Amino acid sequence: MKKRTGVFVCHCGINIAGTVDVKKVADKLGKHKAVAHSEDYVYMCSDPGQNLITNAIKEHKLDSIVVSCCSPTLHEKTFQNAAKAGGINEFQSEIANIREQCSWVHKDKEKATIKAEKITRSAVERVNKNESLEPISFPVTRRAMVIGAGIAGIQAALDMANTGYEVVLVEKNPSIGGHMIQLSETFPTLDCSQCILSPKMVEVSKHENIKLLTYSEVQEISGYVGNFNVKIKKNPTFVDPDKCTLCDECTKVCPVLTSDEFDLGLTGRRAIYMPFPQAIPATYTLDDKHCPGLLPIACGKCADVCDPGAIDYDMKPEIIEEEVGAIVIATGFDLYEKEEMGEYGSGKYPDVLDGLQFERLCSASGPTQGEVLRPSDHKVPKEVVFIQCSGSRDPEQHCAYCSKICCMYTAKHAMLYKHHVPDGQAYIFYIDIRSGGKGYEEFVQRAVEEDGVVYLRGKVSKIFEYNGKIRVWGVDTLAGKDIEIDADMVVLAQAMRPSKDADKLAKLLKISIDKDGFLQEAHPKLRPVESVTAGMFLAGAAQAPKDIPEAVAQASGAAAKALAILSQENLFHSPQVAKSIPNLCTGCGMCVDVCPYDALSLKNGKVEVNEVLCEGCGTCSATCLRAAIEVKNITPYQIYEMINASLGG
Amino acid sequence: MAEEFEPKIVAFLCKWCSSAGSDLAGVSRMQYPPNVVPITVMCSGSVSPLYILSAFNKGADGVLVSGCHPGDCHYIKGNYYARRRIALVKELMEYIGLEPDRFQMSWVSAAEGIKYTKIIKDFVNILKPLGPQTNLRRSQ
Amino acid sequence: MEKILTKKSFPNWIAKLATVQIYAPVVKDDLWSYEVVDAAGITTEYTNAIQSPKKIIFPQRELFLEFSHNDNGSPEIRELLPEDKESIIFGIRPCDAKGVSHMDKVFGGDFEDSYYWKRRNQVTLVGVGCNTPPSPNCFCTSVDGSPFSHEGLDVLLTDMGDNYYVQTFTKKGDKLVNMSKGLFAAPKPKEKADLESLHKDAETKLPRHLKDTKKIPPKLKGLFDSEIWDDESMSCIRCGICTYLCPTCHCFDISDEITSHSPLEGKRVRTWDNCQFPDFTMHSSGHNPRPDKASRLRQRIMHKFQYFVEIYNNYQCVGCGRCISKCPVGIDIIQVLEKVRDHV
Amino acid sequence: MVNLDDLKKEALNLLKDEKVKYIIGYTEGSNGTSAAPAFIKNPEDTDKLVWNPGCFHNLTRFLRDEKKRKAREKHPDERPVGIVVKGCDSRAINVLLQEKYIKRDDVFILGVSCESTGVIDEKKVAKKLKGKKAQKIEWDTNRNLVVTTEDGTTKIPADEVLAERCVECPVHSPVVYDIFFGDKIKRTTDAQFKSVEKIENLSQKEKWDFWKKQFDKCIRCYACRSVCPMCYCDECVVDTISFAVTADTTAEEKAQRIKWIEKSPTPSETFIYHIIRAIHLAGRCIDCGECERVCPLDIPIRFLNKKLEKEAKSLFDYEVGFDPDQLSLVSSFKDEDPEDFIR
Repeated sequence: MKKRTGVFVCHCGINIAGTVDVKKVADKLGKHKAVAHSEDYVYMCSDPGQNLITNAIKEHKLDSIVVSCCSPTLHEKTFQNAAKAGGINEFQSEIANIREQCSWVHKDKEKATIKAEKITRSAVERVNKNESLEPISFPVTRRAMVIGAGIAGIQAALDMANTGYEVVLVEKNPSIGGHMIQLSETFPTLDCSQCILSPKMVEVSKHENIKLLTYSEVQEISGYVGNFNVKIKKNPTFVDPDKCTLCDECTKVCPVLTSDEFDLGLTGRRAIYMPFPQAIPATYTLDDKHCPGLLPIACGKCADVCDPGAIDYDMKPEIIEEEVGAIVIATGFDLYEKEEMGEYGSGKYPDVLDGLQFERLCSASGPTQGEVLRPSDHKVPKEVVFIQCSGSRDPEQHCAYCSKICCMYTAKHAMLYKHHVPDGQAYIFYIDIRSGGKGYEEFVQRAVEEDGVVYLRGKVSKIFEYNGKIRVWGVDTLAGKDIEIDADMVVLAQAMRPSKDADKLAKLLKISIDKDGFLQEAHPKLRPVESVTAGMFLAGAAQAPKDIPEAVAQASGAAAKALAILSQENLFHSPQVAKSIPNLCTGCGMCVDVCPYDALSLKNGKVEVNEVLCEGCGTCSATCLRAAIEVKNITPYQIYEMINASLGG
Repeated sequence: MAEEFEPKIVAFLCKWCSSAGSDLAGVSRMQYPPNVVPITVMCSGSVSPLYILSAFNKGADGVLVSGCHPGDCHYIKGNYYARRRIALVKELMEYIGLEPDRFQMSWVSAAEGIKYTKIIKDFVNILKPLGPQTNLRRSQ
Repeated sequence: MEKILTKKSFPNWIAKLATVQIYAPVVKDDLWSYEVVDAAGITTEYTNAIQSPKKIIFPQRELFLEFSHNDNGSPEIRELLPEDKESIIFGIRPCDAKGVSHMDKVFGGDFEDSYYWKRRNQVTLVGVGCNTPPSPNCFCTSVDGSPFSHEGLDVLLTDMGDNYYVQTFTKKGDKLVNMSKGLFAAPKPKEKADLESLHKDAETKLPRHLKDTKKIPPKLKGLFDSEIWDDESMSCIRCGICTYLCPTCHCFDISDEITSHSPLEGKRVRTWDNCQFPDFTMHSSGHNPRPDKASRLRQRIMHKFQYFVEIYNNYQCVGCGRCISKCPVGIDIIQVLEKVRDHV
Repeated sequence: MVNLDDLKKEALNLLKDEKVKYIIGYTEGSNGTSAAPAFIKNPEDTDKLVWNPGCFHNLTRFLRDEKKRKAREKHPDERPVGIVVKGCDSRAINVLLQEKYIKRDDVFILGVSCESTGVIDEKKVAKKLKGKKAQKIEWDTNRNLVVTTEDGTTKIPADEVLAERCVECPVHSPVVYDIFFGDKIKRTTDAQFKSVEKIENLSQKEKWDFWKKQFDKCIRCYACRSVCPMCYCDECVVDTISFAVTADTTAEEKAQRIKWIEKSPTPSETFIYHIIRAIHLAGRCIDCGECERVCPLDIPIRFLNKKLEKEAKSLFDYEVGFDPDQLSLVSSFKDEDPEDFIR
């Protein structure tokens, strides 16, 4: 059906009219078979200009408009509103950009006028095939989920819960707290990590809006922004926290001794244990990998001594289903395994530690109650070598990226060491010192000046045991000489890696990961806390290596983004989305594969569009060999007509 | 007096980077020849080979497809698909003996008004000596 | 008239004919095809061309008219008739010439197709008879033809060894001979007798035969719903080779081809169409009366051996064998017709 | 050696045990050297099966018809169709699986090895025979084609009559099958893209002249499209009317059919048809060479598809038809895909 289009050519003062004969453009387009009315005006975006459009729509019974003016990034919405005011659908309005893409870049008036005609004609052809569309609206489940309860997850959960929305916080470990709770002091202020984190942990456990699911993992997810359905598997702790009185009798009788995860193997724990004294939830967990009691009639000692009868060997995994509107993913990091570092002894020397182990050694609540002692012989180390970039910035063998926090925490380690062992000597091997951040550079200087830390610029080539010490071979590239140190202890600033199984979770959630395995943000600059999938947000080191303040900031950012969804009863989505043509679809699934948003799926051998997820990029339509999918209002047919219009006269 | 040949160029610009880049060229008042008519598409990944062929068929002397730099795609990866698809089109066109210079692809970000200007200027200069494109043009 | 032309004089005659455009078989990359040639390029030693010279009289694309929109938006239309240009098709095979005579019937009659006849009237058909069958699938004698049939021809040449026996059947044909009267001699009785026996002999050399062809049209009447079509079309791939190569198939489509959208310019053209294509009978409603390849094979056979016979009293098949030779999957019209004939 | 009797026996058992609906195989053709596709439903007809150097047809093309037929049936027979495939054809099965056009259970694959030879190029054989009609053709064990004509038998070395695609073939035996016939011979070719390189080495003008001459011959019979197992779209860009019409289709939707190319066999339209077809087959064509074989005007269409096969391999390390689970060429990418052509 032929439309009645109105064409409105803006002079933009002399911005357009100076190089384009606007009257001629209006005249020429007026002759187009689908154009019922055309006129020019000095400022279309002004109130009188908009009124002129609105009145022309009514007067000439127009059903669509083209405004030839500046870039659509400026006034597309303005003229859509003018269209609406005139009583026609906002999607019956198109902009022909004859300013930025024409009048401002050309001087030859005749040629610029012809080009402006083509651009306008092209917009007329497009609007002629535009469908009237209404924004897609759908209700929001107004609660959120946070996956991972380290500092980032805790912060995001608290931020959201404090605004009054219910939050489901899922943590795979028996306690929340993440890596931060393992740290002794934090740079650059050297305040005690546990002291600042545990109040937040308690707040989480007591918060009426937070539903805490520890020892739990996300298993399945369906739905879309505003309406996710998540299935979570809660692993059995075999201890009923409501009955448990924390009397600690059970650990005394438990015959099993195994390595302690919280102390990173520097101490041991029983099969039934509390991860650490401040653990939240404060309860015991029976580790089914090590407990013999779960085997029929092997052991039952802990149950025997448990007066309240809190221990239940028959506890089964539980599947919990949660409906949420937004998800924050804060799965954190793990350290690059020492075993990967062949040149540094592949983790086989007990006195070669990674940064987190050293944190535990320094921690007042750690295995040595805050004394720095060699794990091998419990002697005080007099010379300690710290090696930065252990695994980082090494694209050939290890990780290509910079782990960002190591410069700072190594300075802190050296400083803490000196505070514990004032007569000891700390050496730091480094490539560069990256100390961007508030108070960071001063902190590094303090380590050098006040604590006499020796910074050696260069790489360590090899470390090995020698005469009960650890011999470190390296090079000082500034002095240009080889260095040999017989150290009592070596601390490796291991690279940060995405936490184990983050890739599996990403696959489950259908969000992408980058080449290093960190979660991929939607845009590296402009959308750093959003994932590719609408309604899923990223926080903390899961997205990239970062320190505590950055993780907290991103967590609050992610929370704010999630709140923007939760605060609405209904979400609206642009209706300019893909549309399938089932008669042509053969169900090959190529469009499904290319869709960046997982908006497409196959059902009964045909593609189906989830309009809420689709962003209308059209990659599907160019991929489809059978023209069975297209984006509304920018269909191949419209492009075809626009090509024709662009090449005329 | 014989008029100088003015090539007709159709440019498929992605909305978020290249079209914005051409807007920037405008805002900065850079000057380039008026031979190019832009068609703004959502993403370079949505440019079907059919569009390119159709433009040549309808008389384009040159066709440009421009998108965001790799990694910058507003739709995350549309430009990667475009890159692959268009590499194939380009190879095939060259193999068939069509002047390969008539078809170009570029990455132009929203900040690269200068680059966009240069691309159009260069393209026009390349096309002028080639004369009208008749091989794929529907004319008879 | 009947004349003798020595092979020595043949080039001289051709040189005389070459005052008009001559189409003749030429070989390019092992393929024979009818192209415009100069006198020197003409031979009578050739196998059958892939395409019959039908394409010269009934081109695959015929321009009908040109249209445009002028500045006030009103249309302008200009008819495009084929140009005035006499030509000769030299070396057309008798079967292909017979195909032309079939097309004359279709495009003639009560409604004359001006485009077709403009070309047809300007062309003179000089046939070369087939002493030996030009294709391993020739079966002209089974469809009322012969290697020396003159139906549709203006002139027929028979290769007699040292001479050509030249027969003319129309004024156009006479004219060609009369152009170089001196080159031609009257045939002797012996030569007349030789011609007759040569023609008879040639008929015995045909490689393929279809017996009792007459029984087929009446038989077809009862076979519209037969399963025979399903069986025989199983291996059909729905391409258009059989029809596009057929010297008698004449179906076409008319469409408007736009060359410029603003201002609007374009041409109305007639192009060949093909009953083996699924879109040939597709209705815009989505209904397709011939939805499958069985019904399309049936159409091809029935059109050639029933409908055309009912209207024009001729088989719409001249036995050239092209559809058999070139079918990608070996569908053999003779075998199909035999199954039809023997169907019980 | 492929034992034809084994093949027949297997076919017979499959039909007798009603394990398959019917068997798509080869039978004697009426046209001399060429075999013909056969659709065998009755156990007693299995004796008509042949396996010889004239079995060039890619029978997987007929799975299209089978799928359409099945879709029309109210109570379709869910048994698989038996199908005889060569190495190249088996890769087509993998592509059809990859594109979810068929399910693995839809076919029972009788894989036949090409061993050390392949199939013939009919035109090469016809030239050798100089007009004589072959009554029987077969390979001997020394890579010779043994041709029986009315004058007796002659031997022609395989390399003189093999189809070019067989010379350039990297597989030679089926990569997916239920039963395998013949010997699994590992054969490599260093000339996989020789025919392409010949054209690549031409100058730009020579390339254009070459293709112009070829495409000028095109009569748009669409045999290339029709014979192709990958050209299974219900509606093709060259079709004049929309097939995707149902009772709900509005007049407006019908009117929105884009005429990308005209029906006229003019150079621009014919070129675009062939370019589009090649692009649509990129990463899908398995070089069975059927498009080229069936072309009545001998247009070397295969060279187009082969070019893109070459580029897929060299630019994107993509090979077609070996893994039914891989992502398609154009629905996948790598970060390091070349972009030196991009400004």
